[in-house]
Amino acid sequence: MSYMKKPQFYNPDLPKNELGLTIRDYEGSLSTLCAGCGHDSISSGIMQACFELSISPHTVAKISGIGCSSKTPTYYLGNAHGFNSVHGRMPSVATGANVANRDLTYIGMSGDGDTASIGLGQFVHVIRRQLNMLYVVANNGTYGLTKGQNSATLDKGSKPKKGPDNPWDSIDLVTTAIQMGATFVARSFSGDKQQLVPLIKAAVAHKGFAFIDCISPCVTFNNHAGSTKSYDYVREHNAVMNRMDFIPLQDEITTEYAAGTSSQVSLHDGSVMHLQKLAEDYDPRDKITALDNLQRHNADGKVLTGLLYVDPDASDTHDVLATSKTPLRELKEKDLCPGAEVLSSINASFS
Amino acid sequence: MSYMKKPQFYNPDLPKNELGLTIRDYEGSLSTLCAGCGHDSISSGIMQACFELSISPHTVAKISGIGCSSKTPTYYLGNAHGFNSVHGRMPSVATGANVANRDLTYIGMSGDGDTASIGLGQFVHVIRRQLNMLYVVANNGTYGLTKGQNSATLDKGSKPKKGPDNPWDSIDLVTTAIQMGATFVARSFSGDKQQLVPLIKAAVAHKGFAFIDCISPCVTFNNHAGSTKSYDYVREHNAVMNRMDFIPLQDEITTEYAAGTSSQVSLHDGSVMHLQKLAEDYDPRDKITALDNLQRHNADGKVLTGLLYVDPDASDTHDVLATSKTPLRELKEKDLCPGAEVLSSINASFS
Amino acid sequence: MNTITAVNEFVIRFANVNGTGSASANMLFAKSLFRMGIPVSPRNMFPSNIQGLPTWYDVRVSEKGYMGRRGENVDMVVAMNPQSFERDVKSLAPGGFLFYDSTKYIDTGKYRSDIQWIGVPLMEICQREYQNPRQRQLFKNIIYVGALAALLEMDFDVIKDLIASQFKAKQKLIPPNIHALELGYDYASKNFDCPLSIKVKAADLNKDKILIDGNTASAIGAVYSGATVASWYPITPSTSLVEAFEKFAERFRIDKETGEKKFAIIQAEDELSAMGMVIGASWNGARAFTATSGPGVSLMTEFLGLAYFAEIPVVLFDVQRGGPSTGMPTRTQQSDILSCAYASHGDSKQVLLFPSDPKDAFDIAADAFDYANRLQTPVIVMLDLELGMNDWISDELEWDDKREYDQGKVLNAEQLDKLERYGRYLDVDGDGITYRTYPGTHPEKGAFFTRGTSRDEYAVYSELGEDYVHNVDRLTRKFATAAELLPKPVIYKAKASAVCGVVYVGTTALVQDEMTDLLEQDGIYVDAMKIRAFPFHSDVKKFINKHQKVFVIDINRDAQLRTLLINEEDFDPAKLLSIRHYDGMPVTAVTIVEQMKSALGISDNSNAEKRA
Amino acid sequence: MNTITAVNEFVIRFANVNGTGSASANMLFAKSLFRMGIPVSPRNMFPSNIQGLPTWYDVRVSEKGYMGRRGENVDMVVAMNPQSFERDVKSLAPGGFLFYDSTKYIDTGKYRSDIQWIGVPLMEICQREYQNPRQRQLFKNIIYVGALAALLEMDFDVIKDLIASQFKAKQKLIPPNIHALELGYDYASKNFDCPLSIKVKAADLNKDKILIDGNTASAIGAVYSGATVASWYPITPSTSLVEAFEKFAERFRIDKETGEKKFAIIQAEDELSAMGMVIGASWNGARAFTATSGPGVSLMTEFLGLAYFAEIPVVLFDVQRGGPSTGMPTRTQQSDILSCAYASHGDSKQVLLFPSDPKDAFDIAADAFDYANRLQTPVIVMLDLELGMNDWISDELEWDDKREYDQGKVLNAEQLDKLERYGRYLDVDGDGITYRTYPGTHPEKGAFFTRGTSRDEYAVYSELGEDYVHNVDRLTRKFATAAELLPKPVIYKAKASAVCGVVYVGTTALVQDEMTDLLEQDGIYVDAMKIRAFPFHSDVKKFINKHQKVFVIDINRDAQLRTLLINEEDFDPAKLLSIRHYDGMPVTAVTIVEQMKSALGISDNSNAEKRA
Ligand SMILES: Cc1ncc(C[n+]2csc(CCOP(=O)(O)OP(=O)(O)O)c2C)c(N)n1
Ligand SMILES: Cc1ncc(C[n+]2csc(CCOP(=O)(O)OP(=O)(O)O)c2C)c(N)n1
Ligand code: SF4
Ligand code: SF4
Ligand SMILES: [Mg+2]
Ligand SMILES: [Mg+2]
Repeated sequence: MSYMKKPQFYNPDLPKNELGLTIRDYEGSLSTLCAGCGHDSISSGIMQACFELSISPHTVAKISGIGCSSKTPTYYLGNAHGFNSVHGRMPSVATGANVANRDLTYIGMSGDGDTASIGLGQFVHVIRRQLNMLYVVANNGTYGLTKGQNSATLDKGSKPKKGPDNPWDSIDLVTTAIQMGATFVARSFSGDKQQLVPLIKAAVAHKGFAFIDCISPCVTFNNHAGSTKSYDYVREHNAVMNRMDFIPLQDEITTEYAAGTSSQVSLHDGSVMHLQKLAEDYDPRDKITALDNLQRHNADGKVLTGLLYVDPDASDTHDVLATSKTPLRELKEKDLCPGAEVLSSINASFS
Repeated sequence: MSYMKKPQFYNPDLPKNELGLTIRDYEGSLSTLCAGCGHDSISSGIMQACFELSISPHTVAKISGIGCSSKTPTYYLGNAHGFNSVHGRMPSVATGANVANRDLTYIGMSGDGDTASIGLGQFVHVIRRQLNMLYVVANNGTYGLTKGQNSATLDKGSKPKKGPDNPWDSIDLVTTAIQMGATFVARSFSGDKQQLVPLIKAAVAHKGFAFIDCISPCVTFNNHAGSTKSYDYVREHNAVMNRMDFIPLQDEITTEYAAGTSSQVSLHDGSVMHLQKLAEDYDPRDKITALDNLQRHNADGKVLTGLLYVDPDASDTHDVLATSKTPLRELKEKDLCPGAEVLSSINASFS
Repeated sequence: MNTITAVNEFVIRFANVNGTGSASANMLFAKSLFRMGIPVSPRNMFPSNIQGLPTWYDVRVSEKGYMGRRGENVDMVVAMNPQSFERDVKSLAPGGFLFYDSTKYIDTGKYRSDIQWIGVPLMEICQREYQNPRQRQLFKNIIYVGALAALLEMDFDVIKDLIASQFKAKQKLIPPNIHALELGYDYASKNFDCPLSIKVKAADLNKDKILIDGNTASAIGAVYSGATVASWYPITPSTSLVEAFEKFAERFRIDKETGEKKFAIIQAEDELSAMGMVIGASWNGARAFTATSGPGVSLMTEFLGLAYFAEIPVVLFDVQRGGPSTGMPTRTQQSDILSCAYASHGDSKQVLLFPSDPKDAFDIAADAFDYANRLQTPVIVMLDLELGMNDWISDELEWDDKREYDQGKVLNAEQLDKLERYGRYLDVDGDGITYRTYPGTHPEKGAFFTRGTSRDEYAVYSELGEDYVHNVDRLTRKFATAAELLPKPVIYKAKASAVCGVVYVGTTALVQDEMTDLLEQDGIYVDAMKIRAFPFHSDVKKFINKHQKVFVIDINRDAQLRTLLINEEDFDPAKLLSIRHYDGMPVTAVTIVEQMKSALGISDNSNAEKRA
Repeated sequence: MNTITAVNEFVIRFANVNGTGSASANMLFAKSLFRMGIPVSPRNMFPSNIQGLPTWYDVRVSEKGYMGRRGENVDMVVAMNPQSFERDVKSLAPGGFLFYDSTKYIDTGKYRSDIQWIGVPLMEICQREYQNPRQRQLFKNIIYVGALAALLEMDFDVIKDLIASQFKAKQKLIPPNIHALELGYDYASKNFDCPLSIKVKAADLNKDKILIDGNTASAIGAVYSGATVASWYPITPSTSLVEAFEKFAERFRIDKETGEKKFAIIQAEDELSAMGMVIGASWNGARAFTATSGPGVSLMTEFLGLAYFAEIPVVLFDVQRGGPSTGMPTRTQQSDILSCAYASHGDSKQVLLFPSDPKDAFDIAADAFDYANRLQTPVIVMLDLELGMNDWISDELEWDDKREYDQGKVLNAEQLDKLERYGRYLDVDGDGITYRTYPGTHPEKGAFFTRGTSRDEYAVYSELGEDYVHNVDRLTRKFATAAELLPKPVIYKAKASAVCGVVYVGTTALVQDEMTDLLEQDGIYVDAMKIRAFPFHSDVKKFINKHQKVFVIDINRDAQLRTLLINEEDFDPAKLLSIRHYDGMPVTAVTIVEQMKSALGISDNSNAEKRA
C-alpha cells in the first residue's frame, strides 16, 4: 500500500540507540506491498532489531531472490546495499558476498516459493556451508507475486484461493534446516513483534547459519476459498469475473501470547491457525529433542514457534575454509600476487 | 572393466522364471565401469530382482542422470528403453515419463552427486509428488566420473583421495526421503546381494515412491588417503605424478550378515565401514520411530541398513491427480479433442 | 479551445490503482464496444506488483480497424489514480477529455486549460449508495462505465446484456451492477451535454469475430491438439496460458462417469523441472508442453540442448516480456528470438513459431504438437505479452473434426517385427528424420538408449568423430526438412509495385494495416512479409531477394530477427534495414513509419506528428 | 617395402587402456623430447570413463615447429591395447613402425605387411622382474619408454634426469623406474638395429620455453591477478583449471605464520550456484571466478543475464568440449561461441576472450579480472579442451611486479563525500561505464539496490519505457567502449601481398604456420588474423574490409564465429567463406588448406594427400 506519501518530519523525541540513531535511520523506501501484508511486519521487525542492536545500517548487506517477500529489503535499512537477485538463488549470491567480506552482517530475505521450490537445493547447501548469515523466509504458503499458486510449504489439504485443495505434502522448513545442520533455527509469526524482534536480534548475533521461518500471511491470495465466513461481495465478484482484480485493503494480522501458551490466529478469510509458543524452560540445544518436538506438534496440527534449536558454539564457513581474518576483498597486490621471481621458479618447474 | 568379450553362449540349464526367461534375458551391454565398482553389483541386483519378479524387461523404463552410476542402466535390461538424461535431472524426466504412461515400471538410477548436489531439489520434489517408481542412489560419497571430488553424502571428516579432509556435514538421503514423504525407504550395500535383491523386489512392487540408498564403494576414488594400509607402490606413484592415471583392478567388495547383526566392511584402502542390519522384528511402518532410529545410529557412526520405512497403503501421483486409468499416451483424438461443435460454443463465449 | 471530435476513432485511457477491481469494469467497457460491432483494441499496462500501484488500460476504438497501439497521447482519460494524476493529465491530446472524480475539489485550471474536464462525484455517489466500503470501491468502477455510456452514447442495452451474461453464474449480482451503471449514466446525462464530440456509433464490423487473448487461444489449441501433459512454473506473462489450459481441460477432459482426468497438469518446482517433465512425457509418447517467459527459457537452456540432440519432441510456449534478466516483467518485447533459436551450448538450433493474433495462436499451438512430433525436436512458440495477455478481436477459432494428430515417425510392434534391424538414428527416408519407438512397445525389438552424448545410428554410445559428424549433419538435414514443413510466410503485396519490403514476426502484424496506409499517404509502397516460422521457408529468401531493400522490424534492441535472417540465409546486411522498438510498450505504426522514412531519407512531414 | 625415414619430424601414437598408468609414462616420453630441445606437441585422446577403455596419446615431433595435429595417420604406433589393436594398426602410414608386446605370439602377417613390426616381450620382462601385479602393469609402461629411447636414439640421460626430478619427493621410486627404463633400453638395443630410420636428434629449439597446459596457465594467471574467490562444479575439461588454482593458491597464498588462507575455493552444488557465488563475491568487491564447460554455461545462462543487466563483474572460464548437450565430453570444439556471446534471454551480450596458447591463457586470465571490473560485466574466457588439457610448448609466463589490479570505477567514502548526489547508473564519463560502490563503504551515501529489473540512473526501480531505453542504450555504449579496451587482434601478414585473409580464434592458432607454409607451397598467400576478443576491435573490421575474401575458421558445425562477425559488423556474408571442422579432434592444417583451396576452386594436387 503505497500511494500515501511517507511523512517526512522527524520526531525529535524518538529514542536513540548507542549509535545515536533513531528507528527512522533504519527505514527504507515506502513499501509497495498490499495493505496488511505480513511481509511488511517482518520488515519493521528487522528495522527494530537492527536499531536495538545498534548496528550501523550500512554494515548490513541485504540479499534476496524474487517474490513479494524478496522485494522487502528495499523497504528497510535504506543505507545498506541490497541485491535483489534471481528467483531461488539468494543463497549462492549471499555465499559469494559473505566469502568476499566476512566483516558485514548478511541478511537474506526469501519467500517460501523462492526457498522451498526453485531454491531448495541452494537452501540446503548454504546450510551445509554454515554461512554466517540470517536467512528469513517470509512464509505464506503461496506465490504472492505471481498471484496465488500453492507453494511447497502449503499444508496438505489447504484450500487456496484458486483451484482444488492442495494435494501435496508440505515441506517443513525448520525441520529441514535442523536436519541439514543449521545452528540457529527459529519459527515465528510476522504479527507477533514481541517474539519476532528478539529472535531476529539473536539470529543476527549468532555466528553461523541462522534461519527464521516467519509465517507471514498473504492477505490477498492465501487460504481464501477455505473460508466459512459469510457472504462477501468482493469474493463473489472475483470468482465470477474469473480474475483477481479486486484486492480489498486489509489490516495487518497481529497476535500476542506468552511463552508456553498457544494462540489461535484468525486469518482474513476466517481460517484459523494454531500457534504454539515454546515454553520458557525449553532447552533448544538438543537437536534430537528439537526434531522430535517438531514432529509431535506437526502431527497435532500445531505450529511450534520460538527458538527451536541453537548451537551456541557453531562455526562458520570462514572457520571451515580457514580464510584470512582480513576480508578477502581488502587484500591487495602485495598479499595476493606471488610476484615475478616466484613466476620464474614456476616456469622452471614446467621446463 | 570391459575388454573381455562377454561370453555369448547360453546355458540351457539356467533356471527360468514365470515368463520362461532366464537371467540372461535381463542383461544389458557390457559394463565399462572400473573392475570391482560397486555399481556393477547394483546392476546385477536389479537384473536378479526383475528376473525373480518375472517382469518382462521391455515393460521397464530406465532413467538416469549423469555419472558412473547413471551409466549403469545400459548394463541391465537391454530390452528396456533407457534414458540417460542430464546431470541431476532424472527425477523430472521420470515424472514426465510416468505421467505419460502409468503402466510401465520405472527405475531411476542416480548417484550421490547427481542426487544430493545438483539434483537435490528434484529429488525432494519427486518425493513430494509420490511418483510410482524405484529411485536408486548408488552412493559412493564421491563424484566418480569426474575423478573423485567429495560429494554431499561424504561423511564429515572423511579423507578423500585428493585434497583435505571433508569439512562439511553430510546429507543423509534416507532421512531426507522419509522426511519429505517417501513411502518406501531402504538402505543397503551393493555387495550384500542377500539384502539388496529382496529390497529391490519389494521396492519395485511398492506402489508409490520407493527409495533405495545403496552404498556402493567407488574402488577407484573414494576414501583413499585415509588408509593406514602398508606401502603401495601404485598409490605413491599416483601421488608423485600428481595424477590418477593408474587404477588397479579391484575385486568387488561383498558382505553377508544376518538381520539384527552388524558387519564391518573393509574397503580396498583399508578403511572400515560399520553396517548395522535392522532386526527382523523391526516394524518399518512407524515414521517417527524410523527417524529416531536413524538419528541414534548416525550418532554412533553406524550405517543402518534394511527397509527403514514403508507405508504399505501409499498412493501415487496418478491417484492424487485423478488421471485416467488408460495411460495418457494411449488416448486418441476421440478422447482428447472436444471437437468443432464445442469450439463454436467456446467461440460464442468470447463474443 | 479546440475540442477533439471523433466517432469510432479515438483512444481512451483508464488510469487506475491496481487491485481496485478496475480490470473487470474496463473490460466491460471494451467488450461493450466490441458487441456494438466496433473494432476495439484494449491494452493493459500493469505494474509488477499486486496492489496499490498505477495501472493503465488503453482502449483504442477504430472503425478503420487499426488495432495496434496508437501512441502515448490519448483522446480521453478516465483518471482514477491520484498517484499518476499529473502524468495522466499530461498524456491527453489538446482538446481531449479528462474524466475525474470530483468528490474532492480539484483546481483543474492548475493543470491544463486546453482540455475538457468532466468531473463526476464518484466517491460521493458511492458513499451515499453503499454501506460496505468494499462495495463502494468496486461499484465506483461500474459507475464510471455507466457515465461513459452516456458521454460516448454507447448502447446501454448492450452493456446490460453483457453484465447479465457475465454474472450468469451469480444472478443476484446482476441488479446491483446494473444499478451502479445507471447511477453513472443518469449523473452524466443530467450534468453534461451528452454525447460528447467524441463518441461511438454501432457498426457491424465484428461479425464472426471473437474477443480473446492469445494465451487463452493457445491453451484451447493445446486442448484441441490432444496435449495431455502440462508441466509449468508460474511466471508472468505465461501463467494465464496454463491456467486457461487447466480451465478448458477441466471442462472438456474429465470423464463424466468416472471423474478420471484425461490430462495431467503439474506445477513443477522450477522451470528446469517443468522442461524435464515435458521431455520425459514426450519421450514416452504423450503430447506435452510447458509455458514460460525469458528467465524460464534461460533456465531450460540445458534441457533444450538435450532435447535437440537426443531428438525429443517438446512444445514450449515462450510468452516474451521485457529482458534482459528480470527486466520489465509486465512489459512486452520480442527479445528472446536469439536465445531461443540457438538455445543451449554446442551447435544447437531450435524450431520457432511466431503466432501473430489469437486465431493464429490457436492454430499454431495446435500445429506445434504435430511439428514437434514429426520433427522430433523442440518447437518454441514465440508469443509476447502483447498477444498473450491482451484481448484482441480475432477470427473465430476453427477445427476440422477429421483432423488426426500427427505423432510422426513412430514404429509399433508389428512394424518392428518386419524390420531386419532397427536403427534409432538411421536416416531411412533421407529427410534427416529417423524412426523412434515408445518404451514398452516390443519385448525384443526396438528398445534403445536415449542420451545426450554422441552415438551411432543404432543409438550405441560412440566417441568416434565420424559417427558424431554423421549424426549432426543429419540434424542439419532435418532442419532443412523443417524449413519446408513449417508454415510459410504470409505476404501482403502493396497496392502498387514496390521495391522495398518489410518483414516482421508476431504481434507486429497488428500495426501492418495502419503502417501501410500511412506510407501510402506519402506515396510509399512497401510489400510486407509476416514470417511464421524458423528455420525460414524458402519463400522468405525469395521475398527478400526480390526486393532492393528490406526493412526488418525488431521489437528488441539488438535487431535479433534481422540477425537470424542474415545468419541463416546469408543475406547482405546492407540490404536489411533495421527498425527497432524496445521500450516495453507495444510498437506503434507511427514509430515504424518514422524510422522507415528516415532510413529512406524522406523528411518527416507526414501526419506522424499529428498522431503521435 | 618403403620405410619411413625421418629425423625430428614424425608422429608417434601411444594406444593404451585407460587407468593403466600410461599417461605418466607417455608424458615422460614427450617431456624428454622437449628437454632435448625438440619441438613436440603431445595430445591426449581419452574416453569419458575411468578405467578399461581405449585411450590414445599422439606425440608430434616437429623441428619445423608445426605443433598442430597432423592428421589421422601416424608414423609409429605403440600398440598396447588389444581392444583397439586392429584400428591402431590401420592408423599407421605405410612404412611406419608398429611397436607391440610380443609376449604372446601375434601373426603380424595377418594384419599388414607394409609396415615394420617391432615386438618387445614387455609382459614377459615384467613377469620376470616384478612380483607385485600392480608393479608389473605400471613398469610395463616405463619399459616401453626405455625401448623407445633406444629405438629413436633419445638422450638417455635426459630421461633419467627427468625421472629424478619427477620423483624428487619420493626418492626411493627413482631407482626402480630407472631400472625399468634400462630394461627396455637394453632389450631394444640388443634385439633391433637402433636407431630406426625414424629418430630424434637433440636440438636447441626450446630455449625459454615451458611445457604446460592451458588450464594450469590460466589458473596461474588467476592467482597472479589476485583472484580470491573460486567457486565451481566439477566438469571435464574444466576441472583441472580449478584444481591447479587450488594447488598454486595453497602454495603461495597461505600465510606462513597464521595458516590463514588468502583465498576461498568452494565446490558448489551445481553450476547455477557456482555462478551465483561469483556474482555475490564480485558485487562485494572480491576478484572471483568460476570455470565450467558447455552444460555448465547453459545452466549459468539466467545468472549471466543478471550479471549483464545488473552490471556485475564476472570471470568465467569456459573450457569448451564437443556439444550439443553432454555431447563428446572428452573431445574438443569451439562450439559455445554463440551461446556465450548471447548468453541469456532478452538483449544480453557478453564479453568473450579467446586465448590461443598457454602463455596467452595466462595473460588473458590475468587481464580478464581487470576487464570484468573495468567493464562491470561478465567476461568469458573461451578455452577449449585442446588448449586446456594438453601440454603445449609455450613462452615462459611473465609478470610485471609494478602491475596494479584494476578494480575499475569504484567510489570510496571520501569520493562519495565529495559528491552532490551519487547515481549508480549515471554515465558521468560518457563511456557507458558508471560508478559503483561496495557494500559497507559509507554510512549515509552510496548505498543502492542492485537488481535484475529495469531502473533509473539512481538505481530506483522503474517501469518507465524511457528509463529502460536510456539504460540499455548505455549498455550498448559500454560495449563500444569494451571493443576498444579489449585486446586487439593479432595480424600475420603473408610473405607476399594477399587478397585473401583468414580469421580464427583460440587454438586454431596452432596450425597457422603449417597452414601458411602449405598454402605458400602452392603459391597462395593469405594474411591471417587471430581475433582475441568480442566485441570486436575496429582492427577486425579493417582487416576484413581490406581483403576481398576472408576465410573464417570455425571449430563447430554452425560457423558460429562467422555468424558473430556478420551479426556484429554487418559484413557481407558472401565475402566470408566458411571453413568448418567439428568431429571433436583438433583441426589439422591439411583440413583447412583443403577446404580453402576447394573454396578458391584450386584442385587439390598439393602435398595434402601425402600428409593426411
Ligand atoms: C526463473 C523465474 N521463474 C519464475 C519467476 C516468477 N516468480 C516471481 S516471484 C515467484 C514466486 C514468489 O513466491 P514466494 O517466494 O513465496 O514469494 P511471495 O511473493 O509469496 O512473498 C515466481 C514464481 C521468476 N521471477 N523467475
Ligand atoms: C551440468 C553438468 N555439470 C557437471 C557435469 C560433470 N559430471 C559428470 S558426472 C558428475 C558427478 C557424478 O557423481 P555421482 O552422481 O556421484 O556419480 P558417480 O560417478 O559417483 O557414480 C559430474 C559433476 C555434467 N555432466 N553436467
Ligand atoms: S500478494 Fe500477498 S504476499 Fe504479495 S504483497 Fe500482497 S499480501 Fe503480500
Ligand atoms: S570411478 Fe568409481 S564409481 Fe566410477 S566406475 Fe570406477 S569405481 Fe565405479
Ligand atoms: Mg510465498
Ligand atoms: Mg558418486
